[in-house]
Amino acid sequence: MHGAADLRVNLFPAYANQIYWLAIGSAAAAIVGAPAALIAWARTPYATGQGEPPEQPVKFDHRHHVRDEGIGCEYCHGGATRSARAGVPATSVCVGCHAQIWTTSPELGRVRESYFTNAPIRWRRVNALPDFVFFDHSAHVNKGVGCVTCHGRVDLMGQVYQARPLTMRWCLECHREPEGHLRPLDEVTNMEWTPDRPQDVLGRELRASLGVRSIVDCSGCHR
Amino acid sequence: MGEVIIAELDSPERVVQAARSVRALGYARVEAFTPFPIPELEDVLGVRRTRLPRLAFVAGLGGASLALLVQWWTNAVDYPLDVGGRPTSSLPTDVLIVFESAVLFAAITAFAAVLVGSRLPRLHDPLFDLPGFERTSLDRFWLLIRDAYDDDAGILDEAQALLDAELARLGAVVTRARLTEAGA
Amino acid sequence: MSAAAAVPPRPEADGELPVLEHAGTYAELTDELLDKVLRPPRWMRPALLLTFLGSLVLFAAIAYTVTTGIGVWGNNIPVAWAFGITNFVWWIGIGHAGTFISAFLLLLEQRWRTSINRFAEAMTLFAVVQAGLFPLLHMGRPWFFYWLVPYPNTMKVWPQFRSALTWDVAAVTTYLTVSLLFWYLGLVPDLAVMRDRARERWRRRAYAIFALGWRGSARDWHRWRIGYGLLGGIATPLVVSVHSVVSSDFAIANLAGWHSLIFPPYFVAGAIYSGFAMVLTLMIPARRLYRVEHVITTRHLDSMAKMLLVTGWIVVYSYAVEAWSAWYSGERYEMYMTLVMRPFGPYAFVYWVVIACNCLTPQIFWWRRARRSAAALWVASLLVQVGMWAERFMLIVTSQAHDFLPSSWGLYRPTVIDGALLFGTMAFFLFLFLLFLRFVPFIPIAELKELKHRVATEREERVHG
Amino acid sequence: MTSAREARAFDDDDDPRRRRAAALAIALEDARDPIARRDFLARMGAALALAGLGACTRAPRQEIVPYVVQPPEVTPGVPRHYATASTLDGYAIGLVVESHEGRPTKIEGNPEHPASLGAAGAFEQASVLSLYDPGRARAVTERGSVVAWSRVEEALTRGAWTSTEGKGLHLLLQPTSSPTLAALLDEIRERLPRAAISFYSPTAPENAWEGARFAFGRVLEPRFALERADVVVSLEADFLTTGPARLRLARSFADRRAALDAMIRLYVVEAICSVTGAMADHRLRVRSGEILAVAAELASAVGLPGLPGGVPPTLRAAAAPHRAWIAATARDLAAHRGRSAVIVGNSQPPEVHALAHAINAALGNLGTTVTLAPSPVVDAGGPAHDTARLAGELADGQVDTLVVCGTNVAYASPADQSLGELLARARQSAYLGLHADETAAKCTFVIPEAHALESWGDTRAFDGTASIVQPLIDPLFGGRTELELLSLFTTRRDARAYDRVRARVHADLTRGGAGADLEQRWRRALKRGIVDDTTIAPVDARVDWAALAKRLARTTPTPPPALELVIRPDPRVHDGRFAANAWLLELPHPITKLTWANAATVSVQAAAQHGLETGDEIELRASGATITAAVIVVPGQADGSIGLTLGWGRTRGAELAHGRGANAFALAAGVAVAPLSVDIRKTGARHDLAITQRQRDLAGRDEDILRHATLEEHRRSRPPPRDEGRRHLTLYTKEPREDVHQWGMAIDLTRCTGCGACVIACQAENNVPTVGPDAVYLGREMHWLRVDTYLVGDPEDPEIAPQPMLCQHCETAPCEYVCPVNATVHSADGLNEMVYNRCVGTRFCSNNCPYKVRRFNWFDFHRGEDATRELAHNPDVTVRQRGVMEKCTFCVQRLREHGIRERQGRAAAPPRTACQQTCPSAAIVFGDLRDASSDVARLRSDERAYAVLGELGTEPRVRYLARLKNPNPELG
Repeated sequence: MHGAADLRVNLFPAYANQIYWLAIGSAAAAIVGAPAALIAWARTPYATGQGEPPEQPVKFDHRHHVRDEGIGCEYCHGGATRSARAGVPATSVCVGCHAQIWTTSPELGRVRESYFTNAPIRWRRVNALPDFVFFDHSAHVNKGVGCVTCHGRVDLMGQVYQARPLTMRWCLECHREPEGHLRPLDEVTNMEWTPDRPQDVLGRELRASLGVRSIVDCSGCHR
Repeated sequence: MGEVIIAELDSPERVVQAARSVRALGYARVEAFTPFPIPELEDVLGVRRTRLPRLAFVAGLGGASLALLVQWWTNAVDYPLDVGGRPTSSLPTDVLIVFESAVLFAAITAFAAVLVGSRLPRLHDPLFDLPGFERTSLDRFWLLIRDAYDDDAGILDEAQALLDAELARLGAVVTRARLTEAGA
Repeated sequence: MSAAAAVPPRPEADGELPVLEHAGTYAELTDELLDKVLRPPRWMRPALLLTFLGSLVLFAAIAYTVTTGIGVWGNNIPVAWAFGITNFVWWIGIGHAGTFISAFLLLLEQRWRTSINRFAEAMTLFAVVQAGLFPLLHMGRPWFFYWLVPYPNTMKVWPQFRSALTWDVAAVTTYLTVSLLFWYLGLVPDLAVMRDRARERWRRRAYAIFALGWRGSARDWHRWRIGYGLLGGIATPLVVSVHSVVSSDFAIANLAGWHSLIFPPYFVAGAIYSGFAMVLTLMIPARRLYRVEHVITTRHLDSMAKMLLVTGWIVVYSYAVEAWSAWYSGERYEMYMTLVMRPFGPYAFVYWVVIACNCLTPQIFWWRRARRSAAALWVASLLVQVGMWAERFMLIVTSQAHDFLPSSWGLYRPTVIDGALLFGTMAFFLFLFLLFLRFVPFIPIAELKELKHRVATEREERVHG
Repeated sequence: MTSAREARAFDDDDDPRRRRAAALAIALEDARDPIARRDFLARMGAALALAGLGACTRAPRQEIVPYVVQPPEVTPGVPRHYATASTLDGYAIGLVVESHEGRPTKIEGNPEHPASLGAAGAFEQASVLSLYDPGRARAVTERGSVVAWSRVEEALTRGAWTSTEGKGLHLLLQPTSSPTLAALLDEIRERLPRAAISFYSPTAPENAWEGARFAFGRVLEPRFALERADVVVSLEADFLTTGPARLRLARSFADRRAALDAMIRLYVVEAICSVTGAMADHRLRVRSGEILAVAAELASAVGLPGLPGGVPPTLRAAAAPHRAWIAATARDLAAHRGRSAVIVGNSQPPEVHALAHAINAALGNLGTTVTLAPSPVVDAGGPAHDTARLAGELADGQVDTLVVCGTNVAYASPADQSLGELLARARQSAYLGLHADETAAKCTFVIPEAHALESWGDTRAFDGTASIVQPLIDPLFGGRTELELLSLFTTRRDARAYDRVRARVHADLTRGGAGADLEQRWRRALKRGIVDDTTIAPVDARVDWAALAKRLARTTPTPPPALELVIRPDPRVHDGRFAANAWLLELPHPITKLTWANAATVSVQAAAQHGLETGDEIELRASGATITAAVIVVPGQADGSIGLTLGWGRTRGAELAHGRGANAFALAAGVAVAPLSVDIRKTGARHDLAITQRQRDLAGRDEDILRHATLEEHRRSRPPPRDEGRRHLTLYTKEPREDVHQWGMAIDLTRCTGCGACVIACQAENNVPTVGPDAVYLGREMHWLRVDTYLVGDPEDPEIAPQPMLCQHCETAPCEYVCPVNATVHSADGLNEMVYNRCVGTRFCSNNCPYKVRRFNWFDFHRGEDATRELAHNPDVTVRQRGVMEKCTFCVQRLREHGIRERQGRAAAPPRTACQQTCPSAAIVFGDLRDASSDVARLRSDERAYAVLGELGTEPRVRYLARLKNPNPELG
């Protein structure tokens, strides 16, 4: 038999209860909170890669070329209307103009070096989709989806950064109701276009005229 | 707060009789501490029947409806997909998770209700300071009379003497103690 | 200190064997049960070490599988499920008897459940922990396990709730949670006893943290009894639903030998059958080593043997129904699977092991002497467990091996990793079980005292008429 | 093997293409650092995700590398197609190759090419993988150490032969039909008249050439027009899968097979089971040695009026037991005068070929179903094809300089000629080869050969049509073509292959008249893959009966040995030249379904007699040499014959095939060599044979799986009314949508020969990995499309029935509702989509698929891939990771590409799946079910159409058309 006397001492001070409830409460909060935090975190611009212009080998300024010189998107990214990939201009496209102007500018050193040593300029990809997503520019560009819809106001970007989350959820919103995001074909490269009539009215018309389908089948993008 | 009388008995039958007589004497705030559950004590001490089953049932319903809602909304509304030509939402396939979710919510609620009902979990309780309280989980059966010295009218004035006589008759070890704060 | 004299079992009121033969006082009973924990037996430490090493084998096999690929197992096309899912169904089946004893018999107010219900419920918990390993480990890309849960992701894609695997996730997590709560609620009063009776201060503090400040007032007991009864009430249909969901992993498929309506009841009966076998396998040695034959009496052995017999016959009936319905349906594939492939195909050996272990072994329990001999029960329980594992393996592998197109017929051969996982989970199960025996009284003290009180009052009434 | 880095140090030659290639090789070498970037990500991703932190990481930065000067015709992302041709034993098959940004990824047949008609066989489909084989020879070496090309030029152009008008110079080439190479060889002969030029290939049709000389007095090659034939008799001729016109014959045979009102009938006499044997209505199992007697018996049964004295009875004696069968066949032939054909395989002696020509002449087939024309192969039937002269000169040391081009003579020549050892006798020798193989080990110089897809050249089809071989990519490892190497022995030493070919083709074009628009017609020939009017006109040949009679009288039939060893080219590695190609190594043999090895095939009775069963190891002793090989029991093989295929047991130059299978050449055997007498001894050892289909019997489920019948049975038992009308009970009423295509497929089992070309085409199109023999043995091969071959009919002499089995894209797919994460769902246009990035690999879908056509990535099969090997991947299809399920997708990348182009008004022809496009016998038809005029819709409603396991309620989108045979009523 155990001596009964020495067992009487109280085990915990009064304030121990508060600590106890705090511990249990925080454990419960962690179990519920951690996944919620992860879910929220996955939607932050940092996670989706928005807003951080990667370091490019040549400091190409879209503002100057698009706004000041008025060069259209298709001049350098002409592939968009014919191929899945819009393409990035070959060095020869840059040298087309820069053989005459800014021929000695240090900024264009890498361009000249690339042209004469036949070594391509290794640009850093900005709007990167995972390998298992097969995005087709020509399908979108020919159906009234403007460049600005997915790439944002590139004509205002000193250095190009990813403007949209490019998550599947974001793509699906447009795939479900394309009416909200369509524009006339000749306005596709117009960064400053705004609909003259309410977007849903114009959108329904364009959807009918351009034959835009709402593709939500998985093999539309994953194959 | 205040003075309490503790009667320590050594068998379930005696503690039930002691409780009956204490209640007969008009004491209202009486508690018993026993090593194992004694159903008769609950009637004698007038313990209200707990609302726990009803609470668990409601929680179960909540779980069931939540499960049904989630399954229907995700598979039939948010991203309806043609899966094997089957309907996008059908009760026979949903009912299993509905039942599981109902059971889960009911069980968690029941467990929580048992603890919260007794204002557990706690580490410190003034009752633990009472000498010999640890024996109540071993083999001693306690009666705790909280309103022994309250002077409201309910209690007969000569109750004190009658009480001591009755407890002595039952072989209870009676002690008086001071409870530091309003331990439940 | 064992107070019980070797008193011959006195017939109970209803002519049954006594449920409890303990002459001592409540204090003696409590301390006797507490000594099992406060003064652990000599073999506890080496046993813990041995089973811990076994668990390391399990974790090594898991790590190797996850980093290299499911290819390290023996699975192939057509037999894409083999040891992994067999172990899952076997382990969760074993768990069900624990809940059955602690919950269902609680509703039936069977006296003999009292002393073994925590023991069985703990077995459930650890069996479900083993079972829970496999649905995740079995996946090709286990690091995306969270896609089985309907959480709002950046892809707007949700799990597919027509599949039995999503039901499994819900069923197993619910079962684990309910078993844990039910087990822990029953344990709280005893943890309070440990808090009050342990010697060292730090040990009492530790138990106090887990005892949640239990006081044992009449109000607390009332709420506890109702709550415990309610959880028991909820857990009983849960058992049936969980193993029906597990059986639906096969029943919703269209493989010959899998998609038959007998599967849910068949699997539930099989589960309880293998569960009782595991309870017996663990209880008989524990009873002897801890010398608690007076608390877990021959009455328990007898009742458990009867349960084995009953569920055994349900399983036999299920085999018969499966074969008969295949023959009666006249469907070529079902007839081939149940009447040709299983008994005489490449895995015929497994089929006959199943028949021997599951159908023949329990027949010895028609005789009372067999029902009461601990040795016979222990051997029978081992055979039944082997038989039930073999039955799951046979059901799962044979149906996939010889499917509809003969061109895709193929066999499965287990690899070392398959074996390591199976024995690793057994070792890990025993390790967890020994930890339970080491730190928590495996016989419920409060419930036993209540039983002792009730048995004593009934004996008084019988004597004094 | 030397690394690219060493190659660069010594490669100082001027050709810009080769410098670019060297730079590319180095870039690939750097890209293959120990933990490749992609692999590190997968491992990192797995670890992070396991810790539940998968959502925190961001995709690492990738690069976009544009051109410096973008070629005008290239638009990144849009594939281009170029016409070229591949050559096997000198005969060409025209191809069209898909190229992504200068990287060839997929080969298709050239519809306009006479030998292809749009189809491509397994060898052609798999050649794209040989291009990117990291095991290829990478640098010019001299006795193992890397040297510069200039060293080779200087060494090879100096030697005793320069002063003796080429005496001592010996050129050993592969048989070729290339006009440019022929012109170059003439140049060499004119400059060095005493130089010796010989051609060697173990599978060259020498017996056929010799046989033609017996019959017609000169070397002519028969061309068969089966579309005009009603009865065909094949004497051990596997014309459906071997021979230069195999694809064309398969198409015409299948066309006449599927025309039920005028169904062609095929008799086959053979020892070893072959694909053509499987398609036969009547198949006579005799030993290969007895076929001469059978041919003689057939000739006398048909009656050769022109032959003085008739067919000598001694020849016919051995065919006595089969007289009835042969007589019935002869009667059938006689009943179809002018509309029948007798075809003889290369393995048969010349006399059998002569007799066949005689029979064809007697039946009036010459000019209608059989036309004869000179061979496009240079010096066909001439002495140059005999290596005995080379062996002799080497033996007595007269060879000063030996140049071996492309033919691995050390390995692939019968052991008794021992060419392997003799090579060392030459003072100096140079070997031009794709791999540093057995012959390279014995030569002083090893020069990497340019793969067909990397080189300029030209080649001619079986009917002489010339095709220009144009490169799709710069030589990856600085390889050179035969033309460039042999130019060393001409005056214009540094002439480039392009210039030579261009000059040669211009000569052909101007021969036809106007030389003005030469450049424009050159471009047209390049674009179409055919040079106009270069076909060789057939000759009105007459059988020289007198010479034939004399010849037959002189032939004394040697009694066939008790147990004969019959040697055949392997349907996967041919004579060993494709042994480094993983796709071909893993392609199941059409009959035995064995992968990654060859095996001695034994008949059921012979196996019982010697106590053998599949997997046992036996020791074969023939002509003094012994080899060990595994055994496979093949029902339907002649009892006295043991079959073994060439090309296995390689020791060098084919990393993947080293030590696999038995080397038949070691037994002094060859295709043209008469069957050897062999005795076998069971060694008691066992082999784990990687067989993809172990169960060959249909277990009584013919009605559900593979319906087969004779034409009469089919006509008599009109099938029950279409069950399409009476829709069986289903809970799921889902009508296909009208506004999108509804894709479906029909496979005509009467047309399908089971050749396996579709399996390789599917593997090439969809980046399907190979898994190796151990994984195949465990049942983990990854082919999305497999050809199940069942044995139907009487067990003693069963019929082999192939059935291509792929995902059926069921409308109520059992695999879809069991997937817990929506990784496999149904698209609006009827495809069962498999989303690799969503799959978590529970594999329930594979269990629930009754057709078992789903494949699982048990390991990361693409992890160990060399950076060069990865260039072979199709960029439009995801490369799957470990733990992901994959299956046939009906080439969804082609469907989506077509859908996008169609909606922009740029649509070309309706899309075709890779298997449909390459199928030689056009057995697979794919199309839109909604369009009633499409072939697939017509075939689905054909009375022969049925769904495999239809009553399971899966509603498959693939329908099979029952397999019919047209047996001769007389023979039952």
